[in-house]
Amino acid sequence: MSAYSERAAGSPVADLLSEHAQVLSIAVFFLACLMFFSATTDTFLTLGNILNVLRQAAPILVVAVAMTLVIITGGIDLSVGSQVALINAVAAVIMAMGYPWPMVVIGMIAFGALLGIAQGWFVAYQGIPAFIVTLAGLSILRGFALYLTQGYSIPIKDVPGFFWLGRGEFLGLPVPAIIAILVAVIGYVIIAYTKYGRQVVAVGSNLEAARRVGMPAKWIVASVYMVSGIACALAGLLIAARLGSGSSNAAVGFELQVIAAVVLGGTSLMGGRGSILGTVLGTLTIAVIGNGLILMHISPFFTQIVTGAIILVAIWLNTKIFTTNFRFGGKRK
Amino acid sequence: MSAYSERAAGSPVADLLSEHAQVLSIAVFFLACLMFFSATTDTFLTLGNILNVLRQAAPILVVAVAMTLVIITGGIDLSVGSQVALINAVAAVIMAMGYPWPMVVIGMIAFGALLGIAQGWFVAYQGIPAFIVTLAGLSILRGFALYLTQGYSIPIKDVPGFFWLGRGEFLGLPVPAIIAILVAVIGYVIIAYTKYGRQVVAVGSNLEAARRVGMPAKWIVASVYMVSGIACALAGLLIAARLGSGSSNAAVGFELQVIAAVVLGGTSLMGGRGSILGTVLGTLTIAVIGNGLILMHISPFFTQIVTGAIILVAIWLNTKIFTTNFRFGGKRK
Amino acid sequence: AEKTFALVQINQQALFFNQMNEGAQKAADAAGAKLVIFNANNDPAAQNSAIETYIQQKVDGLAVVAIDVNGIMPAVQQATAAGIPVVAIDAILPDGPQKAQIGVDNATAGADMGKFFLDYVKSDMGGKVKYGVVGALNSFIQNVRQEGFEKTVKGAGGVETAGVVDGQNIQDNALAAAENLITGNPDMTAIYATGEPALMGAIAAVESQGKQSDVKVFGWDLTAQAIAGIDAGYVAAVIQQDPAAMGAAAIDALKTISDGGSVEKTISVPITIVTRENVEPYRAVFK
Amino acid sequence: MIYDRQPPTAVAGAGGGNILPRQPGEGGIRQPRISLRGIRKNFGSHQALRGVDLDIYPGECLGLVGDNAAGKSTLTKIISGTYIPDDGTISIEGREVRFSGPADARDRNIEMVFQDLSLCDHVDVVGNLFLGRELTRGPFLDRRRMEAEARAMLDALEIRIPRLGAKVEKLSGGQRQAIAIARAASFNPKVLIMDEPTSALAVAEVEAVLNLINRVKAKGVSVILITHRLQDLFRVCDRIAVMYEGTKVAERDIGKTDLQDLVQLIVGGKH
Amino acid sequence: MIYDRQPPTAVAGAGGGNILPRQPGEGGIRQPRISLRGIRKNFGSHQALRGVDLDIYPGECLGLVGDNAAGKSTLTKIISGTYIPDDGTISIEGREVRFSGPADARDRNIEMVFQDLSLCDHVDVVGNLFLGRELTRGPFLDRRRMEAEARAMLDALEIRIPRLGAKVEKLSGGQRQAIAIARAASFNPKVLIMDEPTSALAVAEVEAVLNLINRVKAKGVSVILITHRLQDLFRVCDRIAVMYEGTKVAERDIGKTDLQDLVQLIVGGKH
Ligand SMILES: Nc1ncnc2c1ncn2[C@@H]1O[C@H](COP(=O)(O)OP(=O)(O)OP(=O)(O)O)[C@@H](O)[C@H]1O
Ligand SMILES: Nc1ncnc2c1ncn2[C@@H]1O[C@H](COP(=O)(O)OP(=O)(O)OP(=O)(O)O)[C@@H](O)[C@H]1O
Ligand SMILES: [Mg+2]
Ligand SMILES: [Mg+2]
Repeated sequence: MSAYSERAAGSPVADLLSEHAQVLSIAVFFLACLMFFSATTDTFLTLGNILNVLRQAAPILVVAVAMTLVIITGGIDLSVGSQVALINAVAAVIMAMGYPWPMVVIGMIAFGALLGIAQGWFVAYQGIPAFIVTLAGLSILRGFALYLTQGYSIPIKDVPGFFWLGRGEFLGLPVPAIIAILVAVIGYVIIAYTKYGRQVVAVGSNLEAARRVGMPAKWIVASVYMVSGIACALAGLLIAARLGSGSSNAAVGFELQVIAAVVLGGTSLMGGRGSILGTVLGTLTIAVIGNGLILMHISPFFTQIVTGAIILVAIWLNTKIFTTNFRFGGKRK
Repeated sequence: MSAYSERAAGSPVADLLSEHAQVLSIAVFFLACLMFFSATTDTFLTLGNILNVLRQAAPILVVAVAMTLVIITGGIDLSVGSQVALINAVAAVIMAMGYPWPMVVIGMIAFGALLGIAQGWFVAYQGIPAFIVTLAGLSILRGFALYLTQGYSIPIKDVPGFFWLGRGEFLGLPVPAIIAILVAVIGYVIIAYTKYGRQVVAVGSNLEAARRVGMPAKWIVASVYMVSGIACALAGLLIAARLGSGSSNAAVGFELQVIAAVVLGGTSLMGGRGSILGTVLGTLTIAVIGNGLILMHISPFFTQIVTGAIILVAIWLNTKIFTTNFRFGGKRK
Repeated sequence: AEKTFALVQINQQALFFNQMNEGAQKAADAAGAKLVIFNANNDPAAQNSAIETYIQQKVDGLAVVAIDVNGIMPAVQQATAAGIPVVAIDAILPDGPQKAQIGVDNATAGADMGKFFLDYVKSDMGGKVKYGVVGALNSFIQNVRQEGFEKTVKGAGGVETAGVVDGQNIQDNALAAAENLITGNPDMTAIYATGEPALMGAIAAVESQGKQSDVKVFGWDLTAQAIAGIDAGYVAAVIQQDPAAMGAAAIDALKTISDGGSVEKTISVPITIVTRENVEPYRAVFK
Repeated sequence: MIYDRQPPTAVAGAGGGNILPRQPGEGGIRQPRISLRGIRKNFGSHQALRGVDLDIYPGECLGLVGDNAAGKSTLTKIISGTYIPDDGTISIEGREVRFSGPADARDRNIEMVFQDLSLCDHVDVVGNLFLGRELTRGPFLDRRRMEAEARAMLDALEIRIPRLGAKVEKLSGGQRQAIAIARAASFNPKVLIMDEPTSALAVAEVEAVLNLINRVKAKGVSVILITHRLQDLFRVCDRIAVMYEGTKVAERDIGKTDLQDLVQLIVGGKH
Repeated sequence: MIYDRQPPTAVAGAGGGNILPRQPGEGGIRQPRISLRGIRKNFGSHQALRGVDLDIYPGECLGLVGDNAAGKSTLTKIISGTYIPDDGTISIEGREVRFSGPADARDRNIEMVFQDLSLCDHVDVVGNLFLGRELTRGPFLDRRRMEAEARAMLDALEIRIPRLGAKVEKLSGGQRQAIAIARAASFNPKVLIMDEPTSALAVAEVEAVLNLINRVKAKGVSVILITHRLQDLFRVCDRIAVMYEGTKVAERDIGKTDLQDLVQLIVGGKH
């Protein structure tokens, strides 16, 4: 009985599974949705429709990737919808003045970075809760967009190059989708493989520890809001290019959609833990459900009910299945 | 130099100040708002206007008190606006059927508790993040309200007793304000003086520790959502009584207002720390700013900008003043 | 002394409301009165709060664009009791003490559009149509417009429906919903959009799906994009209201009442169904 | 003592050293207060415990020692209901029990000082001492009485905490640990588990804790003491169990071992 | 050694016992690597430190002892830049410095093992070891090299951690502590502050840490060791400073004191 034996080395697969349970769970659910809608509607699995979903999901995905970083640091950015609207409106106004569109794109991205860093400064260097700063941002920036457009939607005319960003195709894929995928890949690489990504996780996991090992903790916190601002600028431009207009009415309620996508993907609002892959799956899941329900001709009065219920029940089932499985696996060994 | 002397006992006032810095800070800001609007407008300091503000703030205050409990446990309830709308709509529908209003009131409060506990069950017993559960709730419950009313508003007619709840006065105070103050006092007593309040704080501070000392941690987490549901029912009834109608459009964006009031009052979204007094001040501050800006005839294009900016700058100044003061006080001793 | 009138608005995200505000402002300037505007951001309780505040401030008249037509009534009664005249714009209030109802009868206008639609189908689309609706279920007024339209066209020969989608009165949501409506119903040949964001979304969706030659769009509220669509031919008709006239009429009515005069109980502001034929004068407005 | 309920394994099962339990003051064979058999616990693929048998008798102090990550904390957390074992049985006074959570264990007067202390940072000192055991008058907290009793609880551990109303997050490491110990020891436990209770304590406070252990032992409480300060074991323990990589490898009567022997048992030098 | 920069206080200032600092291998008076004068720190109304002077010399290990809440952790956190003192000066090699945060101290090769460890629970073992010092190839983490070096860092402390890719939240108390020690000791510190580094370690690991201290000392590193295991002090320290209620009450050369003496100094029995 009392032999000095070492523990058997654990199976790496089991560890992998248990570490990525939440991403797996949303992946399973996403596949289930795909299968369900493929089976129940004719149109769902057509190329045109899938490209549609991708194009629609692109702005949300772009911002959700940045939001993942923000939430990993333990923060939140409620102002994304307003930032998108403001960028969208400003871009249209400036283009209406006749500036060339590539300049506008670059200018807007810089503007987005500025908006983000301004909020980040309050959060990181002034220690005001992110929720308050960005809630104020939500109100202020939407107000500016409103003031700027005076409620008009400002048409963008005759800039095919710009429209291509929102409506074009490249290698058979919609350009917005390509941009979004690119952003997601960059986000994934940043989180998983770069020093900056490690710093973001460290700050979210234990801000004080990060500070103590000499990380520029405040700058890192501030920077994620800048990233979010840049992403909002991209999303705002994509929406402007798609709609061919700028309006203060754009992206109302966007923040909740984005945060929902991120949280659905397994990123913890408490900070320290997050996954870009999860975010991508979360975003696509929400987009697919929205698309599928329309294809199924669900009465619009039910769409909200059904969307909410599906998400809740799905997460619930997944939690059940995955936890039980693991406990089971554990027991048998 | 090396005498074994004991440390001097600290001044209790300094400790009190530093422990309640956030509540003090919002209190100072609230007073500043009061003074500013009294000086700049004639009407602000009239009795009628003040009663108005109280009446208007009542539903938010009722829900904010409950939300404080939810946030102290480290949770969040995004569905409050939808719960209010659903209760509001259902109450109108049932009253239109001719049921007596006291029965409706009791029934609605039970219904609110049910809605809350259902969400609480998912959060506490199924371990699904509160953000997801209540976001799904937001969508589902608003959907039901919409479906029930088909997008129309349902008039409530000839129930003076019920209307009294929303519009009446008692001892010169508006009835909704009395109800809200009562709720706030109860909330304060619960948090500060009861065993249940202690359990709520403990669960939010360290869920695992609470579980380990044998507290019914899950039940406590679930219960705060029930409290929130009951508060929503009250608020929904107050709104229905005030407007004399039930509509699925009621309380749009309510959740952000409520959470803003709570966070402004110094309650931490990370859980464990919160103050009902702060919540009351936060709610009143937001209500006063809204009222004051109308009285000052600020152009509606600017209201959003100004509201957001005031809140941000105020919190910022307060953080500055209070932190510096303390460091100062410390240095001088 | 200078009179102060208050206009309690729904939101400012749509051009419609802003043009109404402008019209009211112009009329107020002309009448030598001061106008204050409150934006409720779609929150019905906020409208009541604002009215209560204005009562405290003893304004000389109130114009309201109600979100919740029943819910606004207590505040309207309170104002009347305080001796402040109230007129309603656009959304039709139930019977009450308000002095006048100004604006378009959305149900009738929806029905007019329905008739125009049926004629158009007969004359230009070979008598057969499958149409979908991009609505805003959270807007009472737009629900009325939808109902007025659908009552008229339902049951008419050759008319088939592809269902309703909800754009939530936000143009990017409306765009996604309209796109999904189009892909979900490849044989759909017409869209009816009940408001400005919905129409913007529908137009952008038709363009992004390359359905300009297959789908005709009908809707409410002109914008520059809508005019471009009319020129391109796939936007068949847009109901254009005259919000500036509504705003002006409301202020004029308030002025008359507060000066001791009286006004008609219903002041109607006509709509125009804008098509390729009569679009010309609107180009100047939407540039 | 209820002899007829005693399971047959209770005597023969004791671990590696196969020492009979001490029977202070009695002629017969004593029934263990708690008896573990074949306890296993996996975390994912990691086998934290690989089948552990252990008996704890009333009025004795069992020292639990072992290398880091041997599984000591995991084992004691199972006794206190914090973890549910994957396999194996727990019997209390001869009866098999199944804990569904820490509340069950606490109901049976099993108290534990956790290695990570398990304090609520946002609650004050008094509140932490009475956590889960709040004194009330009706629904209200009886603050006055709790404060008075808290003072007494802390004095017994010779710890200086000037303000009992301070939040525990602001206290020093040793003060925090003292609070955790006071909390576990003060409510008449029958089984008191202490997972490295003295790691952050200064000399005088360590003495106080060792005295406390001897005091409660004398009252018949079973104590399990996990510590890496091996000298302390000889001051309070009656028996020592040694763990290695998730198994119990030895058990020694305190009289029959010494520091040298223990060190060798722990590092695995003496197979 | 730059004598002309040496402040006049550097010699006379040493604490209560008034012992001259040890001067290993040199005839002259050595300049302290770090020298604190009149350090004060208040938290709200609580005076955590009430004016502390302290010198640390190169190549020596200073033991810092004292009762719980005496202010040991607070003092060392000030040296590591974690807290900013309310009053008093810090000099490094004769020059007065002002830290605006831990990054400044780390830039001057001051490393600290914190009592609460300061690990990022959601980062894996390797990541925690290299926290703030990530090895990179371009902007990317050089995982392979970090993993290889991590193994070597941990082996020096004789700690067993099977999976270096595991998140540290899942590790045992001792494993976590070993990671914190390895992190601080591995990057060529000039000053190494250890706040109760061995509190959760088992026998063999404690030995390893003591050996480590002796090794780095020999390389000229200044070590500050806070511990409540007084015997350990005699194995590695050259000098011992005793704190009491926020002041330094005594300083002893290791040869001129013993356990008994220290205990009395700590509890305040010998004024
Ligand atoms: N919650 C958990 N999840 C995953 N692994 C765990 C968990 N808790 C403990 N372990 C693992 O189980 C093993 C035993 O841990 P345990 O804490 O019981 O050790 P210990 O004997 O108390 O060590 P120490 O003396 O260092 O405190 C360790 O390898 C640890 O990594
Ligand atoms: N962040 C803080 N806020 C308020 N008070 C604090 C803070 N940190 C420490 N203190 C107080 O300062 C005093 C000294 O604490 P410190 O942690 O330095 O003690 P210590 O000597 O390290 O004790 P131990 O041996 O228990 O670790 C204690 O009374 C503690 O309550
Ligand atoms: Mg342990
Ligand atoms: Mg300490």
